[in-house]
Amino acid sequence: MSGTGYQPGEPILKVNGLWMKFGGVTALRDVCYEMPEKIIQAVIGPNGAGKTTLFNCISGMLGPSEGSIIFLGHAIEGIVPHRIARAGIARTFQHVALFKKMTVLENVMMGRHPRTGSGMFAAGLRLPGMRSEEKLIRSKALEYLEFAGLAGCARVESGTLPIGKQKILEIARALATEPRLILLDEPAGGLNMKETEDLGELIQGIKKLGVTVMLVEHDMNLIMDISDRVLVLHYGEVLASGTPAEIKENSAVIEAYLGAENDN
Amino acid sequence: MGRRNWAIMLGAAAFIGAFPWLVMPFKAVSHYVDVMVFAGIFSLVCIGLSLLMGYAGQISLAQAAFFGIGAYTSGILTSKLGVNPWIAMCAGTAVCAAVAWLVGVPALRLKGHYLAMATLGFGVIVNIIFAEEVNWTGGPSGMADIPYLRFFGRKITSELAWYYLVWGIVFLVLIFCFHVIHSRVGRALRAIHEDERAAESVGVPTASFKVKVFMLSAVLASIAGSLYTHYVTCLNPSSFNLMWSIRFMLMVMVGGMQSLWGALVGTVLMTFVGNEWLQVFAELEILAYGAILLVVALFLPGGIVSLGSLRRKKHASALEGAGT
Amino acid sequence: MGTDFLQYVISGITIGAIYAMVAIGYNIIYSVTEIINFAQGEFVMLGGLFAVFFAGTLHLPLYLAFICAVAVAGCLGLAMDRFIIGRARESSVLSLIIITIAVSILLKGSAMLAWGKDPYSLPAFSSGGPIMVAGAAIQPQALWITGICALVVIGLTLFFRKSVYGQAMLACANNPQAARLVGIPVRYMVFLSFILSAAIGAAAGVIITPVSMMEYERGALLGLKGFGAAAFGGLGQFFGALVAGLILGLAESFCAGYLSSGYKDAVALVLLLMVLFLKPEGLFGNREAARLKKF
Amino acid sequence: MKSAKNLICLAALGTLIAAAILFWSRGEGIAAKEPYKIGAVFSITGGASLLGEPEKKTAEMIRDEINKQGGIDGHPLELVMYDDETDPTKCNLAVKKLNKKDEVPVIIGPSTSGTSLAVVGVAEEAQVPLISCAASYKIVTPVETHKWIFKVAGSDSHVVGKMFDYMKSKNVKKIGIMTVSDGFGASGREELLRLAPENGITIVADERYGPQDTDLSAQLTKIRSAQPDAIVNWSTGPTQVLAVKNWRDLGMDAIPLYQSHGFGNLKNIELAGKAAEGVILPLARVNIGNLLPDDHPQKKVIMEYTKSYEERYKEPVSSFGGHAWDSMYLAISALKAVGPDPAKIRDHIENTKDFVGQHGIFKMSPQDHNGLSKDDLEMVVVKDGKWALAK
Repeated sequence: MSGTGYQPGEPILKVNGLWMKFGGVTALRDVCYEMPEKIIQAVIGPNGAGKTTLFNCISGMLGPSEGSIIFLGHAIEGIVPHRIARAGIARTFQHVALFKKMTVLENVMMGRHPRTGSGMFAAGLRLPGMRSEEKLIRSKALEYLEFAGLAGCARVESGTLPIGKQKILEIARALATEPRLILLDEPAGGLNMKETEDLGELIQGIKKLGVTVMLVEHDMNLIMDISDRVLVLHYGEVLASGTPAEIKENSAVIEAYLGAENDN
Repeated sequence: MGRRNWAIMLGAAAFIGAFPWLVMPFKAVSHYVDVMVFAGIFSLVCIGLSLLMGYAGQISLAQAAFFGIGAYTSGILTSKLGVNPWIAMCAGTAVCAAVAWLVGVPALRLKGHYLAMATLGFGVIVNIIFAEEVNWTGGPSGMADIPYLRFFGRKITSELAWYYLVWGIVFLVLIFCFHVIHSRVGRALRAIHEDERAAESVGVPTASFKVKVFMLSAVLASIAGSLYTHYVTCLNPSSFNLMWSIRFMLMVMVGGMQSLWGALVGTVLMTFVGNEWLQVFAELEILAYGAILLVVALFLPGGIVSLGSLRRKKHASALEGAGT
Repeated sequence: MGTDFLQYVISGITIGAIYAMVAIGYNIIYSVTEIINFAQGEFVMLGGLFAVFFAGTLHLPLYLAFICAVAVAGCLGLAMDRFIIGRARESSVLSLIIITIAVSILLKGSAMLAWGKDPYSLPAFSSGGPIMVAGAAIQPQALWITGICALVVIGLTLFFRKSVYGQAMLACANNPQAARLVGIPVRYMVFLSFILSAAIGAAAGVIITPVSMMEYERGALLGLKGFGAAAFGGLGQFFGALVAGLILGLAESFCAGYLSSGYKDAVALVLLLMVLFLKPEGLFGNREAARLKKF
Repeated sequence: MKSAKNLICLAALGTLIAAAILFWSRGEGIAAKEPYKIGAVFSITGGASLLGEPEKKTAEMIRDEINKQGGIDGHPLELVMYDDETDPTKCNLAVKKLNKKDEVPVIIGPSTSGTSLAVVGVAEEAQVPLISCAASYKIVTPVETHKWIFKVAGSDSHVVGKMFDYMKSKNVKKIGIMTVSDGFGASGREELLRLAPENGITIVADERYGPQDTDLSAQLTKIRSAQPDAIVNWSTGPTQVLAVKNWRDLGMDAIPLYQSHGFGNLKNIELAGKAAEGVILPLARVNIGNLLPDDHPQKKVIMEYTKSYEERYKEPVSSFGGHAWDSMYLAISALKAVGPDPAKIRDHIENTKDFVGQHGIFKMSPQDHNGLSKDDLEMVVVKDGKWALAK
């Protein structure tokens, strides 16, 4: 699933006529969208708008009812999540999904999984190839921890970290898979102001690495600050898309979303 | 594998090595060597089960069936077809791996009680086959006069030779499994146990890893079965029935699922409890056995090794990060 | 040929009714607590042996013995939850499996000490020889078994559809938190489920004893077959359990009759595996609902 | 390091227990002369507990009687008994323990063929005579590699032979057989299939069922449709009663039902009630002491055993208790003759001739480590809830 048939500059992700139905409920309704490479793409919309469902379809957690998802020139809809991770899409979860009993470092080492290949026998017999690979995994993981600013707590059991650091750790773990596209599901949820600011910097840092970021977020300030493009979903349909400034002015969005949000 | 585990390993190896010389001078406990041979054989099954249950978080009530498949493959190949026992042992592992793959692929999609029941059903079916295929297995009355294991042409008959053979294999397997745990594969297994969805999201093919570890546990059970066959030189379906699958699970549980040492301690302890120390209760033994299980499951879910200390848990986890 | 077929059907239905009742016992506890009670089979055994005790040792009339045996088993079920399972509500699935297995070992051991290892029998509920239908023999007890099984199924269906308690129990099954919020005493519903389940298991034990006798070791296999039926029909489905129980009974009977009697016990299990592999939620289970259950 | 400490603690505990056991075992045996030991392994619990239970009771009773009479030549008799729970592994360990820890010169048991086969190798290796109470011929053949093994239960070939002789006298040509799928049933089935042709009997139906089955109607129906002259059921435990009940309920009285010797327990008749009337089976004389003519050589030992067993335990004797009696007294007579020397005991048992036991008159030889024949059985029929000699 390398990028054959994909030219640099083309959209990294194309979603065509995507439908997702659960029994009688339609969570995504004919979603069409093309996303350029190396940007920060925000996805917003009220609760139940289908944002997380869209993420789940892209990351393979759900197979869409209809439609196609093209990533780097390849159709990926309905492919199992671990192969999508290997193809270059990483994700975080709305409710932190760390391996809580593992250390911080081990969590990030887990992220190296799709980029390494030693099997059970190589591991059990401690073959030289596996040993050097293990060293590489460790050093790479430490690099990503450094990048995320968590190097100080590498040996701590991850479940004991405060929630803010857990969110960052989850991002670091996702980055360690060397994705082309990273999906962040409400990364700022539960963070305080300072933490959110740091998160914003981290996300921009990720963009600088050349990784496309797609994030679902409710924190409008964060979105307006960092994102290059915004996609608005409403009842499973695309309501609008454009730069943050355009979206701010879009009357339909204000009516459907911002207005309701401002009441709070 | 951390320094700490190596230290325990050396200590355990020294103890196991010295054990026969500690008990043999005393007539009243001299047969403990025999008990330990069985404990060693069962340990192999339980180490595999510990990887499967404790690390990868998958329940199996079919381990006795794999134990039996290994045993019967060895028994049939050596006594009916005259195959060399060591080759038969390898054949047994191949058969077990194949069967485990066939069963594991559909079964491991199930979780919890359903997985328990699917493996249980499979185990009982295998046992019925052992009892029904009279021409091959000797049926319910069993198969006798299976040849002894030979080592460079010499029969292995003495208890001591068996003791060191079995425990030597146990330690080799332990080292292998510790290496697996402290590797990319082992981390992936623990990740599957903790959060399957997250494991998938970082590229772990969870289904295939579950099947692989299931196969590894089956292969270990098969080796144990082959050893059992040549040690007892007789096979009977009742050594591989559901009760034994439950016993294996309990051994792992009593010792503690969080660590391979738990499997080892639990197996040795329960083998002694079941064959030796509860004998004084005579008829009441079954009640004592049930009571022990209940107490462990209710009040000591982490098993005996968790008694060590709670600090150990954090410590071990930290060391797993540091271990090389 | 026709006669044989009829005979297989009759014995299949008789044993199938027993499986169905055991399966219903599993279902009741499962639907309220999501626990599979591996000790279910032991209640069947205890029901039979207590009936023997009341009828044979205390010389109570058979119907009284039946009621007493069922009541005693119900109390044991309550005690099991109150003193053992209740303490482990938050344990992992694995711990719960072990705990119920431990309970079954304890019950079996106690029964062995109390009654010894010999099988016991009860007189049939009604005297008289077998009824001959087209050359096939129907034992009167078989009619009792199917009749009581039918009564239990109808009774339970009414109980869950119409009565307040039944509705409350179902509510607990669907969403314990919500049930607690609307003021349903979830704890009592759990007690009730254990009592009911043990009592129905025991009733199955009493009615089968005149036909097949009962000894302390009988529980495990009946429990296993009953579970097969429960999973086959879809866990938590009463009607499913009934149909699945009958299918299993018939399949076993036909396998013994037309194929190999030695592999008869494997039939139920092969069916069970096939259902688990192909349609894990069971024949009558709901896939969406099965997905929601925590395992 | 905690685990290492735990291991050390465990070792210390083990040593302590060992020391304690050593101390206690020394404390026993107050009598003047060194006690003679007999090791015993029976399936007192588990699947074959119906066999092991009376065996245990009988062995204990005999020990008490012998000791009351002052032991064997003044040596008190010590019975070291273990329960194998009908589990081959446990049985194997128990026999090893008897050899190493208890150093018994002779072992009686185990109860079942499966568990017996699991210890043949152990007894051979340790060179200790073992007198099994199970029936399978595999236990004692070939004699060359089973030098130290004896058995006191008649082989199934004797039972089948006796049964077929009787059938021939009744002009039975076609039979349907149904056997339980455990060691007992499998062995019986093997002999039935093997001996039928040479006796001119055709087996028209061959059915099996599980030891815990609750209904045998299907098997019986299938047999009925094969139209045999007689049905043979071969099982132990509740299924044999079930066979009788189902046979009667299906109205198959016209086809006589033969049971194996496993049915030889009055409890079975009690459980089957009226249904058992007319059931025919070959039985060892231990079950029918009162039916024997007074001049029968076994009459005395059987009546004595029956009387004391029934007085002590308030239950009827069974074949299995009889096996324990035979093995116990074979061991005792050997101990009396040659003392506690395993090799001498072995030779003594091998040369035992005309030993009058519960199950027959044993004629051991280097070629035959069983010593019984089909003449040691009687055909009986259930009549008025009791045994009666079949004419």
